[in-house]
Amino acid sequence: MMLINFLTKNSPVLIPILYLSMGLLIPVIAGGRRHRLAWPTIALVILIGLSISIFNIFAVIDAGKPIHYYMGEWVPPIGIEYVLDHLSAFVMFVLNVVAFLVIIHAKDIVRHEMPGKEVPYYGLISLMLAGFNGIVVTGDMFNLYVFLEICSLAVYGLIAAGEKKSLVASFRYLVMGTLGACFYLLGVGFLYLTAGSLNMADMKAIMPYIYNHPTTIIALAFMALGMALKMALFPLHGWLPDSYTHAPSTSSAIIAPTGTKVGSYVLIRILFFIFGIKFISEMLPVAHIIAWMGAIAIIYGSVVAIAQKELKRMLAYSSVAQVGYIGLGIGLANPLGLIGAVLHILNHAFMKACLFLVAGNLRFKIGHSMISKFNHSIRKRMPWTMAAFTIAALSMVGLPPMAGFFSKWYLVMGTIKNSNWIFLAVVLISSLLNAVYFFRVLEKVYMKPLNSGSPEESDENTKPTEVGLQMLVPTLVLAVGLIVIGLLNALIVKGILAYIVPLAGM
Amino acid sequence: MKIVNYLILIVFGALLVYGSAWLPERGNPNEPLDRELSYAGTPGAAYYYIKNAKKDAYTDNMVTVILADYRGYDTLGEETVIFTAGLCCYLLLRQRRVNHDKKG
Amino acid sequence: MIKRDENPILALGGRVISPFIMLFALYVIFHGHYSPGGGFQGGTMLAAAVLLVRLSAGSDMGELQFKKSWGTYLGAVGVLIYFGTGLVAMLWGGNYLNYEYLPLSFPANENRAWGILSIEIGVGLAVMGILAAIYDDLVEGEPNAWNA
Amino acid sequence: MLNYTLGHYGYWFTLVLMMLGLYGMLLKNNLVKKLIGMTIFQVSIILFYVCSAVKWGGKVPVLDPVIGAADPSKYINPIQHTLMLTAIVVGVATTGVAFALVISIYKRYKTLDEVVLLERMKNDNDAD
Repeated sequence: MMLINFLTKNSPVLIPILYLSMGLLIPVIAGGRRHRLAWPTIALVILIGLSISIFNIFAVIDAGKPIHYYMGEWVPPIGIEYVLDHLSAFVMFVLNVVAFLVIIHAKDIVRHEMPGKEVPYYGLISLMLAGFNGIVVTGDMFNLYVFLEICSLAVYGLIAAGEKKSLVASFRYLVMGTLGACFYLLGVGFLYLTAGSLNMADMKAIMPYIYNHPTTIIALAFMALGMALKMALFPLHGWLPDSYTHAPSTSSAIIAPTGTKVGSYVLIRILFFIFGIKFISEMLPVAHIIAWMGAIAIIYGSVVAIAQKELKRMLAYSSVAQVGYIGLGIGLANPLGLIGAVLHILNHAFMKACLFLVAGNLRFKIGHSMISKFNHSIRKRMPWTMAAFTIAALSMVGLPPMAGFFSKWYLVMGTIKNSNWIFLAVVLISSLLNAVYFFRVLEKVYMKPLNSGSPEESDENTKPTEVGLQMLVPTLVLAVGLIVIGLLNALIVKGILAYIVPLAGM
Repeated sequence: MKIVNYLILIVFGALLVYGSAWLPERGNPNEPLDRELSYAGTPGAAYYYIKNAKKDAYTDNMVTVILADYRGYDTLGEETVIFTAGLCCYLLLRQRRVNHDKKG
Repeated sequence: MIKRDENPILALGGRVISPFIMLFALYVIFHGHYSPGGGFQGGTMLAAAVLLVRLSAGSDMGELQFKKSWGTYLGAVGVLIYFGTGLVAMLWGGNYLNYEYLPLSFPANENRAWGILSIEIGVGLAVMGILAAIYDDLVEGEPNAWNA
Repeated sequence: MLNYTLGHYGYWFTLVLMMLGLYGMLLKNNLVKKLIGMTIFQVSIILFYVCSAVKWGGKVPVLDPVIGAADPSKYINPIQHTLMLTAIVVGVATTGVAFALVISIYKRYKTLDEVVLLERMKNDNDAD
């Protein structure tokens, strides 16, 4: 009973401080010779975090309105507040569930790829999750910057731990990411000097009074620019493909589904929850620009992905395209587009995590993930992994029972509502392009009969060498999750996402 | 590529000059960030801090009070940032201490 | 390695000045309530004192003063002091970081002053430990063959 | 006009610094020079905040028993100073990680010039 009381009172703050403290404690608990303790600790911690995030969702649905938590009991314009509303509870749940599955998968592969580095690696993962969750739940603009830097620094480290070229990729990401964070900070500065407040809700209340002020426009421009850099929206995506390609398998599997999503989440917060929909469509057509950038990103990312020879690099460019969908949904600035964007955050997190786990499995067992070297023996050697890949690929293309179809459906409805036929065409064409680059892989794996007599089909090469259960189960859970999300999508939209629309002032 | 970068630089500069021309005057205590109440009628943070820091926390230095109490959570984040940097350097650079001992 | 000439003035001077810097750093931390100063500033000076010995008298001498392996642990301990102060307040019934609820028998505002002092110490230790650890890691990762 | 200049000249200097920093980040080839640009950019933002905190005739935000806390216009705005203490630490941390990366890159490729670096990475590709 006391535990329940404690939980209900403090639930918004528990997840960030849990990860934060464990990030500090892992080097202490697992220091020296006890490095084998690192993985069980982090898995347990993320399990607890996941349970609390599920509890949070029910708490928010029960309350029916945002839950506020005041740090040190200082009421907002004075202190920092945490806001748990439907949007943040939902995104938090997505982050934690993906992180949990990826970490279950990570045990052997991290030991294989980074022997002797497990302790700082898992510590950084914990700190990265603290940063992500803190960003999602905070209601203060400067606090957001601090947590943005926590997760960014952790991500630079996680990427740089990879193969040979990861260092340069990470350095480039560091320069771009710092630039983005600085732009954000500059935007907050302009806004603070104009309005005199750092709290998001307070800022929204002040917004009508500084509506015509030029500095407000500049602030919006800088903040949106910074976040577009962080979420890798089209012309600013330069850091993304290299980072995701050369990072360790676990890092790409955990960063690709979560990192860019948090950027888009912050963009939603800035555009709809600070500036409001009227400002972003009248004073500075930021929404319009973002929608166009998203549309270009969808086409560009898909086309470039077709030309890639390496599976992880192809997935990275496909991430650029998928971020484009989210940008497009945000930029439509109507309820259907917003629902589509938020639903796509969930779907894309599951799809990308599943695909990157498949790439990790392939690297672990076959030793490479070059598409050109794929052949049909893989389907014999790793039947379950390839089944998961197929489901995720079909979902990316957008076939009806899978999750990917429904977010695209909402986006399509949104474009129709705005009667913007170019965007409609873009979404439809992109499905075709997605089909091209995924079926290219599927064709190599499935389309040739076995035993055609070539030397590579000796018994050696076609013996089943499926990965262990610990790596297989998370991959399959994610794949099955895609179907389940697809079937339950009406429930998700009605139960949670529909509440976001009035909160965003639409 | 260089031309694009110069272009970015010029656009950025133009934005900054345009924005800064309209910033509130420095040194004027009647600007919105120093007022008792903001435009919307919510309490202004700076005004409140200066007035009540001593009363609330029994400490003369207002910056300390804000840093550690009113906005203490930021400072916790700040410490975590620097700890993250430490862990990053550990991950990237630290050789296994076992080898180190053998050498010495 | 870069060749280093033994210079007695540097080696001795650094070792003599270092404790005084530390003393002043402690003053900066503990007097942060009444004058400009505080945990971060003091912690940086503590780290500077440690690094001064390492730079002037070499790593071996620095090891005697502050062991390489301590840095990360000290940093974790420092942040945990901060974190723990907030957590204690939370477990005793307040919100996170509400020092009013710390189990001390003072009036509320003095409780806050003590809470602030506790976290300033935590910040100081954390900054000192981590800055020293970063320096050590950078030196350890430095390529050995600069002239090659 | 004089008032306007007095009220804004501080910002202009920080703008010049920002442009310098951005120039270093975007147009320099050497990785360390890029980092120097990055640091200048961060510091210029810190200066931007701090110089907006001033009040003519205001004192440092430490309570002076002679003046008392009755009139807040006697003290300069303490918020920006607090925020920038945090931002300074963030900057230090970023620089630390960046130098760790630079050292690792130098160890691996024996160069810090971006053009040469790209060439050597390309050669690696061919070797694979």
